[in-house]
This record gives sequence, structure tokens and C-alpha cells, in this order.
Amino acid sequence: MSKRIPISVTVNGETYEEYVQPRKLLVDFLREDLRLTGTHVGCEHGICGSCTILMNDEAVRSCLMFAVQANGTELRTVEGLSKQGKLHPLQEAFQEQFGLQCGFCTPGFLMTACDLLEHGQDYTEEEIRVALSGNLCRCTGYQSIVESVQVAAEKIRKG
Amino acid sequence: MSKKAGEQIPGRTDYKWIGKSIPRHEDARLLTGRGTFVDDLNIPNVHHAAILRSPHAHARISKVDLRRALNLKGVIGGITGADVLERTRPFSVVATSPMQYYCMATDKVRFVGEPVAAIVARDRYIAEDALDLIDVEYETLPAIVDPEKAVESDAPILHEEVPNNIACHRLLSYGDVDAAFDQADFVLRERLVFPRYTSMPLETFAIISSYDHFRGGLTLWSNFMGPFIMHPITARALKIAENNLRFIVPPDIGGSFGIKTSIYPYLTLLGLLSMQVDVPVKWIEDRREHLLASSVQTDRVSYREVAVTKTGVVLGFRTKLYDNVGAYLRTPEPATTFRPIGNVVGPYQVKNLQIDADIVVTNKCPTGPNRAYGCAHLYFEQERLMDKVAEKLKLDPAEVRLRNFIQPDEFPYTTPTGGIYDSGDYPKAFQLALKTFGYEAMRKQQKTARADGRLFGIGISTGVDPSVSNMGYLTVALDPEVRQHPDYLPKSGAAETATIKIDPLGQVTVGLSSTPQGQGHETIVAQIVAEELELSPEDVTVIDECDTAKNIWSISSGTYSSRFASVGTSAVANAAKTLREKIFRIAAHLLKVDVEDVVFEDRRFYARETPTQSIKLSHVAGTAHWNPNGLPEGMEVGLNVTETFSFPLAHAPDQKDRVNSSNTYGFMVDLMAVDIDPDTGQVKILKYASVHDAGTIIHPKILEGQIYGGAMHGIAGALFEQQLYDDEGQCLTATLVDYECPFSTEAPKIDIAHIESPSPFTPLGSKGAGESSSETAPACIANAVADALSPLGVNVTELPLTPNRCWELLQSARGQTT
Amino acid sequence: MKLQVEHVFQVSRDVLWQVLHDQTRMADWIPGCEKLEEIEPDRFAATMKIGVGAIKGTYKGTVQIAEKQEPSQYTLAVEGSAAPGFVRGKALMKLHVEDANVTRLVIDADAQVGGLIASVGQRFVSGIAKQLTRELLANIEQSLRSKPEATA
Amino acid sequence: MKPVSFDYFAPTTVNEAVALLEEHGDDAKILAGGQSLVPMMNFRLVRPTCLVDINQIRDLAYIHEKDDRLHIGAITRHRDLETSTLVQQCNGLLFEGVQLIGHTAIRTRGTVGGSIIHADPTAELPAILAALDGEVRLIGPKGQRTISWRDLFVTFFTTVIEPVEICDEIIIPKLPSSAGWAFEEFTRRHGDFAVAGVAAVIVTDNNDRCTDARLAITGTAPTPIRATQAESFLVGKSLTQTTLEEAGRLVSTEVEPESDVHATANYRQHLAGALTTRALQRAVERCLSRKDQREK
Repeated sequence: MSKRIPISVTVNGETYEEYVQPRKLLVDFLREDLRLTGTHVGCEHGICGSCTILMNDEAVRSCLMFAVQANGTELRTVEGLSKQGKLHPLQEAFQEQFGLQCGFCTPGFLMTACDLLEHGQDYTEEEIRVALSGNLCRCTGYQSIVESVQVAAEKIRKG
Repeated sequence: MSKKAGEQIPGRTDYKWIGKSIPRHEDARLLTGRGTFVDDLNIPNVHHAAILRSPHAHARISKVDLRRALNLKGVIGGITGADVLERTRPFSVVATSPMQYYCMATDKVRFVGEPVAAIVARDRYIAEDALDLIDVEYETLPAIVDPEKAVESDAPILHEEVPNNIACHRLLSYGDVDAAFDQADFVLRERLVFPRYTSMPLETFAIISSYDHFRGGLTLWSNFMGPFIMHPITARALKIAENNLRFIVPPDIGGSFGIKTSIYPYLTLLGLLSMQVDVPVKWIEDRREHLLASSVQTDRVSYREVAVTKTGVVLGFRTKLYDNVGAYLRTPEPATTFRPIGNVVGPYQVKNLQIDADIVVTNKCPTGPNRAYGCAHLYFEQERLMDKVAEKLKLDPAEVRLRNFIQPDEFPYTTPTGGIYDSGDYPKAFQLALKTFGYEAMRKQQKTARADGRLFGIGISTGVDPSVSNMGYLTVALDPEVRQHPDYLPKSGAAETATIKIDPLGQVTVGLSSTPQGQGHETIVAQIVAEELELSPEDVTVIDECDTAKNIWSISSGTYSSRFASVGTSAVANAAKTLREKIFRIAAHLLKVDVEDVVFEDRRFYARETPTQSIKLSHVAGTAHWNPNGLPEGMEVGLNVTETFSFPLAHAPDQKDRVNSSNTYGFMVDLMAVDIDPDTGQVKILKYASVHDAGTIIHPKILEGQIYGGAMHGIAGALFEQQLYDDEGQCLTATLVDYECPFSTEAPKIDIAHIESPSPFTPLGSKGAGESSSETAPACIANAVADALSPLGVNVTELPLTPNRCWELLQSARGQTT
Repeated sequence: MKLQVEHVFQVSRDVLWQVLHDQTRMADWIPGCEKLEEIEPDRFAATMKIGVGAIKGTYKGTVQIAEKQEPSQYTLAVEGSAAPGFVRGKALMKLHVEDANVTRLVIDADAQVGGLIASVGQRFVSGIAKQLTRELLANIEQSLRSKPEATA
Repeated sequence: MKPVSFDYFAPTTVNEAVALLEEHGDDAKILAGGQSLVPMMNFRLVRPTCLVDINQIRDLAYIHEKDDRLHIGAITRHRDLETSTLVQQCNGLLFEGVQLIGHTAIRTRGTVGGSIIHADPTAELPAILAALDGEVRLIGPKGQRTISWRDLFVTFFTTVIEPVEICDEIIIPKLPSSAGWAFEEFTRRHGDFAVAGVAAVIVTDNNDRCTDARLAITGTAPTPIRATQAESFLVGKSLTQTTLEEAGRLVSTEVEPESDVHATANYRQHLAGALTTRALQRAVERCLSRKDQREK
């Protein structure tokens, strides 16, 4: 068994100093060590997108990184989206447009869309579909998710 | 009365909440990462299991040795087939030739991925390390994967008790099928192949097991979804009393689509593990395990022949089925074959039919319920042949369907197989579908496209959408003589239970055991209760987490067979009505007026004559709790109502194998236009219209979500996904790279419309629609692709229509071998 | 998975036969073979490191020679298992005389891969199998060259 | 699906990394973006006992232009390429091709060096390297060496890189201003590994005759390959539709793909040809429109 390595990582603004096994996947670190269970494990091979989080403001798969690699980074997870009881425009839009059913894939979609909308809000429907195409949803047939992101973009544009 | 989803239902002013797309109560927690799925539970001292699985499709196990694994630091225990054999019973199997099916291989492995041993360790990482240290020796045996070859006399035998690998055979006849074929002007025949796919939930199987050695009680937290017959089955397998076995299902399940019905062998396995190691044990199935060895839809080869008149009326059909259930007949299989028995004629007036079914075991993963259970197969066969009738008679395929529909004045309609279709207007819904699709314009567009050399096709499919399975249908798998035996306990019924209470301050809480997986039950129940109690949905708290030790449940409880919108809502509506009656009686008593004169408004009761003298709901509720003496004479204290709704027409099968296999029957029509790229063979859906009749619509957007999701699963199975095996039984699709679930870029938009024919059998008139277009979309795509390729003289008889397969069909038309 | 490969060697059939059956040299040309020990006549315990790139496994199993019709054909069966699963292959090895010092080796193989590699490595399994057969032929060539006395 | 235990090192210089590789030998693996390695580790298909994480060697993230060539540091992310105006200006094929890699979250982490050294025969960057006669620089204990793509790729997931070497730079020639290009690939789902793909570049003279043609094909061999017969067929010809179709047909006969769960060999062969024609059509269009722009 390899030695545990100290890391310092900021998640949703809070800094954690922890010791981790080198092989511990980042998603397991978030869920098990930090008890941030909003990020989900869907496939552990980078296809389904359920574990998508933001690392230094860009979407990454937390199942394809080791926790030790997050040392010194700033992470954002679904738990950090709403502020003081107020939903993020994306969360509002998902609720209004019925962009979720079972909710298992939802955190991954939200974080993927968050990356997209923080880098622009003016996208065609096709561009949104492409941007979301690394996330699997088995409930909605995607239409309501695409519409949610369109509505969220509009909300953010209008401030 | 037709309407687009999302709009208010016209003419329904009497409903304040039903029919409205209110925001979902479930969303806030799921959107903020506060949902509670099994893997999110924090059970003290939980340890982690990993399962060693067979790399062979068929082999005798000559040795399993855990010693090296158990010596690994962090490992606390493990089990093998020997422990399973000693401490558990095989599961009950519904078949003419029963077999020994345990939660783990005991003598032989019969499919790749079958559990061979399990390890418990401090964490999952170490548990997986330990799997590498288990020494197993196998003597490999020849494998068989093809259901038609499996029944041949020289095929390898999976189970000694199952001759010819036929676990179950039934020859079912209804009407006078020979006469129908004698009278027919012509007969059409096809061999059709329906593939294996899974609607694969994104959350895999998840179980935490905890055994109390002192009391002998076993608690299993899991994303189990019902039916609750699995509770006694698991108790029996684990040799523990039912009242010592507790299933707890947390509020959130990450999809299921039928697949999680088949979790119970793992519930047994985890139960045994925690008994062995004496600490709580968690097992989260990984994606590879899920795709290899959880559950999947049955694949089928069918030979169907139809007897038709020269006017295009179908007089009867005969079907020979080979249903491949994989290595074991796992309950509720062989339900693929029998679940649609009451609606096996679909929406058509066919009176005579024969089904000759072989349920075959092969060296593949065992099968089970999957969205569209049995119906996607059925409508693929039925609707492909309706198109063949049209082709033969040079009629428009829409016209052929119109000539065969059951007519609106025939409802309730009893099918030759015993189904009782409650309500509907098939021609009207069909016409609406043609209009929504723009059928004539699309046919014109097709002409132009064909003239330009494009491969443009239009497909139609229709189906009767059965909801709420009658628990008795499965016993059609047994010979009538078996069902007549005096020791035989007949099976029937379809029930669901709801509990509503009003607390001392007048707040409403509803408890359900429906174990939903994303269907929005909390929202729908709040709507119904708000409607009945004249409150706002926001006032109603719905707790939909199940604990079999605390909740009231029925043997058929759960969320499967599209049942909630029909049976669950009925239980809720009836319970709410009963509770309403009670609070109105208390209010009348307190106001000293007749119940008929009591008015309820803004949480206050008053007498119609004296609106200014009102009492609060909290006062009325408080009376029931705090002041029993203030209640009307003889009234029970408290405000709790538990109501079970049970369908009266869910009888056991009769001696002629007739059964009303479901309880409400909706209707659906799918229409699609597709374009095939001649270079790549890729099918593109250009237009998709879908019309549904699910009776009274309670929440239009949730219904739309079910239709979209169902359609997507049908499209996925028809174009993208397939569980594939090689000839030696190796599964080739155990990753999401190889098992190709479509993404947003592959998903079409759907034009959805509805008619509403309320069911006379449910209090709200609603029917289930959870499976909906997953049943008809595969047939629709097959018909559309066949239509696109018809100028080339190519027939479509097999799914999925992958680019590779379409290209091969094109090559065959081009006269080139591939 | 069926594979057929053939290769022409610039040696006589007897020499090729001899090389293919020389126990001291079999380990040289069986791809990835790290260890080969005879356990009974024509049956060997073998350790083979098989794979491509980083995807390598050390397989333990047996190599068996059977149905010998010296010097024209025989069967070679290889079986091995490791953590990523198992490999199993049986090849009919035919040696055709093309000329006095020219022999065509035709290999008709049926290979099976099971377990982890089969279930998650579908994109490259058949490619790896082909690669191994190419390696096999190259190794035999190499083996023939490295022992000049054999080609005499 | 959890990886085996390993020792972890995160060197901050190339020399440190090379020293670690030397020390740990065959069982060490370099961790770059990890988007291919980590899934294989999670499946336990790959079981390194030591990981040398090169993501902390910040000097290896750069894109610059020198001597008509793009020099790209090995840990430059795909996302950096797709957002680079320099890449867009001097190498349209690379700019187009990189966008076909996986999905955003994959491109955020995935690195140029990692993708090339991973040598997946369906991957985009190895094909672009092949089409443009690119090179990679490898650094080992004995110094550095620069290897042309031709000598780099050995077979599936295998290059000539030694276990003690690290790839630190990728060198890709700029496209001439008279060039047209296109990257066409066929996937069943957006962002998948391609069933087959074609990176095409053509250069024409003033009379619209082809003076140079590059066709790199993915998914049809253990490594990316160049369709040399089709390339020489195109040179000297005016690029009519018939010519482009004939080039496609030639590619179909040139490639010898394998069958797998996604596609049969015959289908792949056919696809390679059809995609060639499509890629060439778009490349020719680009060629002509760039010429128009120049003339304006």
C-alpha cells in the first residue's frame, strides 16, 4: 500500500487539508472524504459525465483524475451552485423546464452547462446539444435539458 | 378533445390542480446535490464488497480458494458458492421445467459475469485488490448463445433439469385460428429478430446490508423498485422470516426502467455477506458489472404468419417464438412472453390467434423487465406485418391500420385473450397523429426526395399501452393442469396503498411505498391531494421512501408496468376523498350544520349560510387529535387514512389461458420520417410525431417527459444499443464505449399530442404511460427504414438498424456481397 | 475469432518442422513467452506476457502440441489465464513444400479471449490477435536466422 | 472499478521526470491528461506500480510558431488548441481536428503529447501528425531525439518511445496559404472513437491542379496511415468530383481494416473511401475560397 500524500484543495470556497492514497479517485475523495455526495459516479471510464465538476473553472471528469492531482486547485461541485438559498439560473431553468427526472445525471449536466455558460451565453440549439454531448441522461430524451440550458443562458444574459 | 402537452386541459375547469404542470417537488434537492441515493447513505462501520465474476460463459467450477484473498490486510471476509449452497435456497422460478437458480454460481458458471465469490474489505479499492488473489479453477464447457440452436438436440445443456434448454413451453390458442387461415385470401410470413438491449439506468444497483445477529434481523437498503413479491422471494432464499427482513428504499433512485426489478439476487448475496462478516456491507455495482451481469431485455426470434382478406383485414395470426432469457429463468421472466397476453392483438379486431412459445436458456446474462416489457417485441412483429399487408395490397399503411382498428363504440372491449380494454378512440387518435405529423405533406416530400435519389422513408406504428400488471398473468406460463392442482395458490390482483395524515396543526403528509425512480410521484400526489382537500400542492408534503417494516405495502407495490398514474394515483385519490369526508364531518359537527352545507375555503370551514363564522382547518384537525370528545359520536380519533386501491378485474387466468393481464390500456401512435445516408448507412430521424391517449392527464409536462424518455429508449434499441456476444458467449459490450447509449446530439425532437379517454376503472380516469413510445418507436423506425429502402426491394426484419447493418442492406440491394 | 496467416520461409520443410518442435527454441518464437517447461511429452507449462502498449498481462497456462503428422502438419494449442481474463487458441499448422529450400507455413487459428479484455477491450482485441500472429511469424524468422546451423 | 495501488510522483522538471522513469523502470507510467490512461487503470487493464505525473511540469504547456512550424508543449491541453488563434491561423487542420476529440471535459484535461504517445489508431492528433509529416521530441537519460511520425507509431497503443523517455514537444508544420484541408470522421455518436476518419490536405497551383495531397486515415490499421496511392493519384490532376471519388475508391482498396463490435472490415473499408471523398470535397472548397480571398 502506497503512502498517503497531503493535499490542499479548495472546494466551493472552503479549503481542505487532507491525506489521500495516490490511487483514490477524485470523485471518491469528494464523496467519501468530504461527504459531498452531490457529485455522482456513473461509469468510472469517462463516458457518462455524471461526475463532472469544475476545476479552476473548467469542466473535468472527477472519475478520471486522482485526488492527489487536485492539490492546489479550486474545485466547484453542484453543492456550490446555489448561494444563500437562491438557486443558480441554471438550477432555476432546470426546474422550470422539467430538465430532470431521476436527478442522477443532473449534477453532471449542471456543471457541464456551467462551464459552457460562463464562457458565453449566445449559443444555437445545436451548439448546446454538442456541448452537452458528453453527458448521458436516460430519463428525459434530452429535449428538456437542452431547453433548460437555453433558458438559463437567457437568464444570465439578462442578468 | 386534443391538446398539446403543457397546455391546460380544455373543458376541465372543475380541476384546480390536476392537469397543471406545477413545478416538481423533487427538484430542489436534486438540483442542489442534496438528493439521497443509496450510495449517499452514511451507515456506521460500513465495509465494502466486491464480486469476482466468471470470465467463462460455461464452465464447471472445480475449485474456489479464498485463502490468499482473506490474508490481505483490510479484508474481513468473503463467501463462495459453497456458502451460498449451504445457507440459502434457490429462488422460486415460474416454469414448466424449474431449475436451481442461486445468487451465485454453485456448481457451474453459465454466463460471463456470473458471481463466483465475494469479498468484504475496509474499502472498495482493497476489496478489488483481494479479487485478484482468489484462486479459481474452471473446466470449460461448450457454450451456446443462439436460442434457435440452443433447442437443437446436440446443443450443450445448461441445466440438467431443463431438457433441450427449453425452460418453459406453452402453446396458446384463442378463437379458431385454423378457420381464419382457411378463410384468408392470402397469408404473409416473416422471420423477425428482436435484439437484446437495456434501458440501463445511470445509477447502478446499490445495496447496503446490515445483519443483527442478536435479533436475527436483516436490513437491506437498496434502490429496489418493486414489485414487492421480491420481498418474500428474498426472505425465502435467505431462510429468514419475512418479519425479520426489512427493505429500505431511500427517496431517490437514479432511474431503473424495469432493470432494478432484478436486483433481488444481489440483495440475497449481500444479505448473506453481512451475515458472514457481522458488519454492514455496501456494494455499489460498477458499470462493467452492470452491463455484463445485471439484467437486460430478452432477445427473440419469431416466426409470424398472418391471415388476411383481400381488403386488408387481418383475420388471425400464428406466432412461433424463441425467447432467449439467458442463463437462468429469473422471476418475473418469462414475463416477456406473457406480460402482453391480454393486449397481444394490439389495437386491432383480430379474433383468432395462436402462440407457440419456447422460453430458451442460453449462456447469456439473465433477462428481466425492461421498459416496454414484451410490448416492443410484440409491436415490432405486429407492425412490420401490417406494413407487409399494405405493401402486398398496394394500400397506404395508414389505411390498412384504419381498416383493422377496434371502434370507439366497442369499449370496454374484451380481447380474445381476455384483456379488457377500458376506453379509447383509436381512429380519432390515429387521425390526430396523421395531422400532427403532416402525413400527406410528408408523403409529398418523400416523392420529391426520392426523385432526388434520397433514401427517405416514413414509418407508422401503433400500440395499445398496457398499465398496471395483473399479478396473475405470469401464471399463464404454467400449464392449466398445474394451476388446477389443489395445493396451487392462484395469483391475481393489482393494488397500491397510500397513507394520508393531517397533523394537529392542520398540515398534510402523504406516505407512499411506490419507490419511484424519477417519475415525480411526490409532485403528482401533492396535486391530487391538494385537489381533493382543496389545498395548494405546496401545503402537501409527500414522503416517498419505503421501509417495509413501517410502510403499508401490497405484494404488487412498486413502480413498474407503468402503474403509478393508474393504480397509485387511485389509492391516493380515494384516501384523500375519505379523509376529506372525515374533516368535513368534523367541521359540520363543530359548526353544528349538515355536512352538505359545509364550505372549505382558504384553510377555513364555514356554513354556506354564515360565511363570517368560520373555523380554521387547524382547529378541525386539532379537534381530531387533541379533543376526541369534540368529535362526532363514534368517530375514530386522529386524522390518518390508509387506503388500498385494487382493480376488481385483475383475475387469475382462466382454464383457456385468458387473462386481463393489465388493468388500464392506453393507446399510442408513432410516426417518423427518416433519411438514410447512402454512404454511411446512418439513419437520421427528420420528423417524429407521437400521439397518446393515457386517459386523464394529471401533469402534462411529467407525461411529456415520460413519452420523451420512453421514445428515446425505443430509438436507442432500434438504432444504437445492443448487448452483443460472440459465439463462445463472451459479452462484447461491457463498457459505454461499446454499449452505445445515445447522447443529446443523437436525440430527436418529438411533436407530441394527446387525446384523453378517461378510464372508467380509475377514480381520476387516468392510465399509466411510463413505457409509452418505448413500445412503438422500434417498430416505427423499422417501418420507416423499410419504407426508405423499399424502392431497392430490401426487407427489414431485424434490429438494431446500425449504420453498418443499413449499409449492408444497401449493399445487398446493390448486388454486392459484404 | 478466426485468423489465417501464412508465410514463406527460405528453409526446407524438415528444418522448419525441427525448429517448430525444438523445445529449447519454442520459447523464442511463441509471442511473449517468458518461460516454457515440459510437463509431459508435447505439453508445456508456459508463462507469457501478452498485450500491447501499457495493456499487458502475464498469462500462466499451457502449450500443447498434438495431432502430429510429421513433417506436414500438427496442432498447437495455447491456453493461459491472468487477472485480465484468459486467452485460448488452437492453430492448425500446415507446412507445405514450395521448393527444396522453401516452405510455406499456413496457420489456421481459432483464438478466444475472455474476461476483462473481451468485455472492455473490444476496440482492439482482433487487432492485438493479428499483431500476435505477425509477431509469431517474425519470431520464427528470427529464430531461423539466429541459429545458422538450423538453416544448413 | 478501482485502480491498483501505485506510488505517485509529480516532478516539476523534465529532468526530474526522466530520472524518476530511470529509477522505476518498466513499471512506471507517465500520467499526462489521463483521459485514456485512467479509464484503463480503473478497469485494471493497466496496472502501473508507479505513476509519474507530468502535469506539474508547467514549462511543457505552450504553443508557439517558429520556422514555419508550430511547436506545441506536450502537456498543452486540447482545449488550449481549440481556443488558440495561433493554431486557427496557421494550422486549420489541427484546429478542426482537435474539436473532434471527445467532449469538452475530456479536452479540458487531455494533452497533445498524451494523445500522440497513447497512439490510439482512431485518434485525431496522430492522424494530423501523419498528414502534415509532424515530429515529436523525446527526452531520455541519453539526451533528446526528434522522431518523424513515420518512425514513431509501431502498432496499437505503441510508439518507439522508450520506458525511460518522455515526449516534451510536438512539431507540426504550418499549412501553406494555398492549402485546403478537412478532417472527416464517422462516429455513431458525437465525440466517440471514430469508426474511421480521414485528415485531408491539398495544395493546388494557379490552374487549380493539385500539387500536393495528404490523406491520413484512422481506424483502418494498427496505426494512422497515409493513403499513398490515392495521394499520388491526385497530384497533377484537376480536382473534379470524379477524381475525388476515384481517390476515395483507391483509399478503399488501400486500407486493410479489422472487424470489431462497432463495424465490419468491409464497412470500414468502404467508409474510409467515402470519407476520403467527403474530406477532399471540403478541402477543395476551402482551397478555392482561400484563393478567392487572396485574390481579393
